Amino acid sequence: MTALDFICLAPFLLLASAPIIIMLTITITRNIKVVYGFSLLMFLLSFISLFIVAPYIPHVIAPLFIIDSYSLLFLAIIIFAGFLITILSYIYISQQGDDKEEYFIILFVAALGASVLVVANHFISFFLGLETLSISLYILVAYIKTRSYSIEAGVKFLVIASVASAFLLFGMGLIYTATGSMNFKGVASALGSLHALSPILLTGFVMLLVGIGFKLALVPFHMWLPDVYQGAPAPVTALIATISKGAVLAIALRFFMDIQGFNNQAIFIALSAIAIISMFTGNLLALNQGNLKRMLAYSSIAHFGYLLITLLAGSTEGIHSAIFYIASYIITTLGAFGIISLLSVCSGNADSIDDYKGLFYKNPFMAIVMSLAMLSLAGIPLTAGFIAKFYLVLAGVKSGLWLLAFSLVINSVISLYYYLRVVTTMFTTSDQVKPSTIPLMGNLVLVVIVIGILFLGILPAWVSDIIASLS
Amino acid sequence: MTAYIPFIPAIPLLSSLIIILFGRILSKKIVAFLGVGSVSLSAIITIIAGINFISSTPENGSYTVTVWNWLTTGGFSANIAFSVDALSLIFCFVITFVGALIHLYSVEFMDHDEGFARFFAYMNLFVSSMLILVLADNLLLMYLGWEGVGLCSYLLIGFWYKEPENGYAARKAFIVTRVGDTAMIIGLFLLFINLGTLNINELMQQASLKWAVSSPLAILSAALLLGGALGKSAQLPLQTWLPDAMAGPSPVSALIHAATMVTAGVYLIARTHVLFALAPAVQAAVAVIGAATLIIAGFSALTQHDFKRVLAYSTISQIGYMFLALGVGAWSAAVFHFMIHAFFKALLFLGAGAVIHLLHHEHDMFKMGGLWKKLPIIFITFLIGSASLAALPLISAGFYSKDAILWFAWSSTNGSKWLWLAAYFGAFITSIYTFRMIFVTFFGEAKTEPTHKPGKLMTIPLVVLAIISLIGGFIELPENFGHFQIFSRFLSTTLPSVQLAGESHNELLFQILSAIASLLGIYLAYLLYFKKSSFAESFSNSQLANFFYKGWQFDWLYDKVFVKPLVWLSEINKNDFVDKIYTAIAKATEFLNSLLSRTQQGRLRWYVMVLTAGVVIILTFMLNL
Amino acid sequence: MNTIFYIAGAIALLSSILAITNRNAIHALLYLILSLLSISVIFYILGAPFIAALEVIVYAGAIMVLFIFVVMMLNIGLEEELENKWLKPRMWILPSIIAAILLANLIYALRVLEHQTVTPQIIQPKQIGISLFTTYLLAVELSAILLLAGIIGAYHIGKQKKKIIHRFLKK
Amino acid sequence: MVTVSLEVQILFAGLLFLIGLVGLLVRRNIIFMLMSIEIMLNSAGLVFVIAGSHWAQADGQVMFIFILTVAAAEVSVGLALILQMYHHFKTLDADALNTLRDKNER
Repeated sequence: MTALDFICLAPFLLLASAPIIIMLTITITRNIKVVYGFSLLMFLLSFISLFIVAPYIPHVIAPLFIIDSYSLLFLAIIIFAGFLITILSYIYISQQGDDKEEYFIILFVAALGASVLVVANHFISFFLGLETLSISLYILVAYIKTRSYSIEAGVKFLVIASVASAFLLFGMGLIYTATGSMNFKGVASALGSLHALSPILLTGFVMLLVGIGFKLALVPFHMWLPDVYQGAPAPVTALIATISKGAVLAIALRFFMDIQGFNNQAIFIALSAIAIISMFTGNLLALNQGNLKRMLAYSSIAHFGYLLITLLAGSTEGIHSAIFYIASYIITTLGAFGIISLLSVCSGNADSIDDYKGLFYKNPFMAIVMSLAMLSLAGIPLTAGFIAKFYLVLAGVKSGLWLLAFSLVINSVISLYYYLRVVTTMFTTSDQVKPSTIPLMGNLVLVVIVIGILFLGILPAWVSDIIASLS
Repeated sequence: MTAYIPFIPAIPLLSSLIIILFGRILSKKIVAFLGVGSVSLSAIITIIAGINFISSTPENGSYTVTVWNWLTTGGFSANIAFSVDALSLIFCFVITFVGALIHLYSVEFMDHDEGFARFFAYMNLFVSSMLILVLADNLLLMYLGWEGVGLCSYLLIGFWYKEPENGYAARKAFIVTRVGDTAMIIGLFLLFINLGTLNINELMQQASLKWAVSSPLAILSAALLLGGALGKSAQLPLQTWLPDAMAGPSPVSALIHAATMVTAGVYLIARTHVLFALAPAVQAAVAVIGAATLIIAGFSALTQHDFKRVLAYSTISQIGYMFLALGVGAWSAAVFHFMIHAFFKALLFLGAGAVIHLLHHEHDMFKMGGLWKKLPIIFITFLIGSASLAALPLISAGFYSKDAILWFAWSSTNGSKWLWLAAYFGAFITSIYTFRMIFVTFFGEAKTEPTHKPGKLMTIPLVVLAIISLIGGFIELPENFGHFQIFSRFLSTTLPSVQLAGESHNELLFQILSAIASLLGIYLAYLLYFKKSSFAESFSNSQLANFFYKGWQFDWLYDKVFVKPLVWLSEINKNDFVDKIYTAIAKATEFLNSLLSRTQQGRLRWYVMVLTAGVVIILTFMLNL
Repeated sequence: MNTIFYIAGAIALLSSILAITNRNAIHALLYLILSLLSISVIFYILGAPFIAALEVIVYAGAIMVLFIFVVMMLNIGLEEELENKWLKPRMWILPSIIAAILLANLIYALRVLEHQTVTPQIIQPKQIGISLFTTYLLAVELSAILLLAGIIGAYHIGKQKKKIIHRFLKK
Repeated sequence: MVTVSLEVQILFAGLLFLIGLVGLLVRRNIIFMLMSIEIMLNSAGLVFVIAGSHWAQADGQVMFIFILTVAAAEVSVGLALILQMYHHFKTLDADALNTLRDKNER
């Protein structure tokens, strides 16, 4: 370990030290406010540390990590989302029973796991990052243990995630057996010497795909998602939807690009089929869904179906559009779950779409943010979602993926139906006009999200230029 | 130096947003201040920009201000960028200046309306969209403004939405213009696919480089753009919506349906004149359509009873003149007539609106009369506006602008004696129906009593517009007297000057001819409607008059040709397969939804089973490929 | 040596099957421990003595004991009739078919390795230790954090609020 | 030393994996499901050890240690969850966990 290594690991060290310091403060006094303030500070510090790291990239810490501009960008997204989720979590969790402080420890471990995934280029760091993330998520999902549905979601998540990681591990094992390397580049160079993928490697890749597909909730590995979304506390759902999925997408992109997976016809066809089926399944399931969290879960299945297009495009443009898409998806999803979580705090449960009836008359700001989030998810112009979809289609079309682009367009139309249903629900009048107020910090989060959605939608050039400058 | 250009459309937009968001809280005074103030501020900025532009005209005649780059990927870029040149400055000036006066007038006109804030929000939004339309440096942004003004027009025609008829009129306007818009958007795609850009300047350069004169693509895209222009500017055959659009409040008719929005088509053609020059056939069509429209609408105006419908048909007719001018290549004459027309037609609409307002919303001219004593200021200003419309020789601004068109219709290389004859005949009819309006409304015996005198806020705009309608013509005098052509010299940096076919020795002859037409028309109107000749009575009861009254039965025709067959088709299809396809799609979606939903029944083992089965299927598939 | 591999392998497979089919949880766990022990034998003869030890200590020792604790806490030894109700013979059909297809695929895929044999190479614990604390040091640190999360999570979720009601207040 | 072919060794691991999988799919008792998962994870670790000794690298065994760590953490959280599940649902039946699901009310 050199000094440079330590500098480049600064964000990770900060994220890793946070749980330990929180534990120490808990031994002194159990004060949630202290923990909360400290958590915000640590996320802020680790965000700042990214700028310290920036001059030294790309830096490889052999053999586990590679810190390049690409991973730095994902790190920024993750830490930013982590910061907002911390605020939402505090507002949400401070209403709950005892032992609230541990929540933040686990939150940091989850963020650490996700960050490791982003820089991993080795099976060991891949697996450990994934599991660090998963285990923290089991805990967070079931964190409010007095709720039976939280526990149910936790058990389901744990069992299926474990199965998926068993598959993932077995797949890694097979690839290791066939290539003798666990490093992505090593695997890629071993593949380069083969003219065709041997069946054992294909089997390995399919099993690896289970692990990734599970986390991204692609059909047919998607079944857990709605149940977990519904059962988990709203901020945790936001965490799953944003940080977890973003990090897994990052490593999937890296692995896929390293091994040039799109060049293999079998993998290409299989992934295309998964993408198209995911789009249709997600959107069809969302159509009649009365539970908003479940609806968003189904819509997320469809969105990650769209995102597979970037993988299959196999071009730098594909990667750039993927980063833009995930950034806009994360900010938009945070908006939606932010509203759900804030509303759950101030008026009990806010899962059902019916709970949003007349929201516009109770709290116009929240209703506008929610509408904006829905419009962005649907891909209406001047929101982040539109630009993201536009880049996506462009990348797909440039690589000649007409079928995929076509089904994306069809599915966008289908999805419009249920997104707009939420919007119209909020604007229908309801008899009970009890104004609901939210804490100041909650409003702040929403303002940041609104700015984010509109910024990406109106001035996408700024962000897309940054993305395009990545090598 | 140029950084303030974006504020011209931004200020009204901002004010509109403020009124929309806080309209309920704000008092009427603040709303009025915001509404009028924002447009006035834009007008001031426009004038500053104009002065700057004249004092230091850029070399190529225009400069561009990029506000931001919305998207750029692989050859396609969508900018929010404004391009300032002589043409857009003139349009901006008219929009903001006339707009500010109309806003001021509206403060009094709409005073007792419950939708006061809503009205100003829409009006400001309209001004902003219209400014975006004329300032846009690419066709995509222009299309945004184009749709924006369409939306505002729709909202404002149906402003008094409690009357269902107003809603129908709004929808009619929206749908008819939509026919043109569809053609236009196809045209935009065509241009983008073939020339690879939507930036207007680049587009024009590319077009003249890549396309030969009369090449099929040039003709097709010019024709498609013309379609959009026809819809927006209410020209044949898409003119039917404008008379019905008079359902909106009078200031709306003045601003949107007379002075600005309906001339967007003129702007579009002038802006893309290079393209039209490449397609002479289409340009000739523009002239013919203009000539036909001006006569047809003139006859319709002759028979109307509703005050505002006369003006509506006259607007269609006057825009016909502008199209005629565009068609013969007299670009600056068209723009000149647009400007003068905006002044006097806004004046006429505001005057008419004031009369209607003060007479308990009485629209029928024949139920008015003798108003000249009771409403002297309105009468005088209205008379000045009418003189301009009827092109009264020498003293009215309308004379100079219309005379230029008549002259070029004859003398331009694209002109012909037939076009001139149509325009000449149109001028004659124009002066008849204009003074018919004057004699019927302001003279004769009084049939109604105005409730009160118009207030200051209403009279000031009338007076200002009346003064401009008198003197506005002197900025562009014909060659044979004065040869004072500041206007066309200003425009020459942007638009090419007209190509004359022959020598100009007989220009005076044409001026005398058109003066005769104008005076003759007034005299005829005097005979028929002041002296109450029996012919006027019998004519207005004739079949022919009824035919004109119904706007040459275009509505009836469209009803028979398009609407009825469609209704018939959809009716016989009610149980037919087309419907079945749609219900089948809906059913299939629902079925798939319930099928998939059944998979999500919460059983953990089933979830794992699906996951495993998925692995097995994918693996089997991949190993056997 | 090959014979030992086959014998240990057979025992491992058999006891695993018994473990998943047994109705009594404690019995099943004991079978599972047997299976893990025989896998540890295989580790040993594959040249991984350190892993063999860990398999016994951590898997068979610690993790399985954890299971047994939970089973005993929940007293589910008494629920054999329930298991009888839950385990219908026809429930085995579909999973077995899926597993069989997967197995067929696996056999097909593994044919490429047909003629490769493991080179007899013993990897000493020292080598693993060096590797762990030099190359993979950061991974070790990460797994420490992971375990920390596991401990806190298990503590938080497993903790039951004790409801202590004074005997006078009991009804 | 062993001279069994690599194919057979990996196949052995695969068989263990599949036994775990079948157990997972069949058993309704959540404890048995967790046990089956342990079998699967263990078999995946086995593959790494086999491959490690095939390539004469320590990496395979290192990976096994990490799998072990993760399995331990997973089991501890899993068992805690089972305790809570028993507390809430009064059963260990995995199929009883179906309060979260699509309701076809519309």
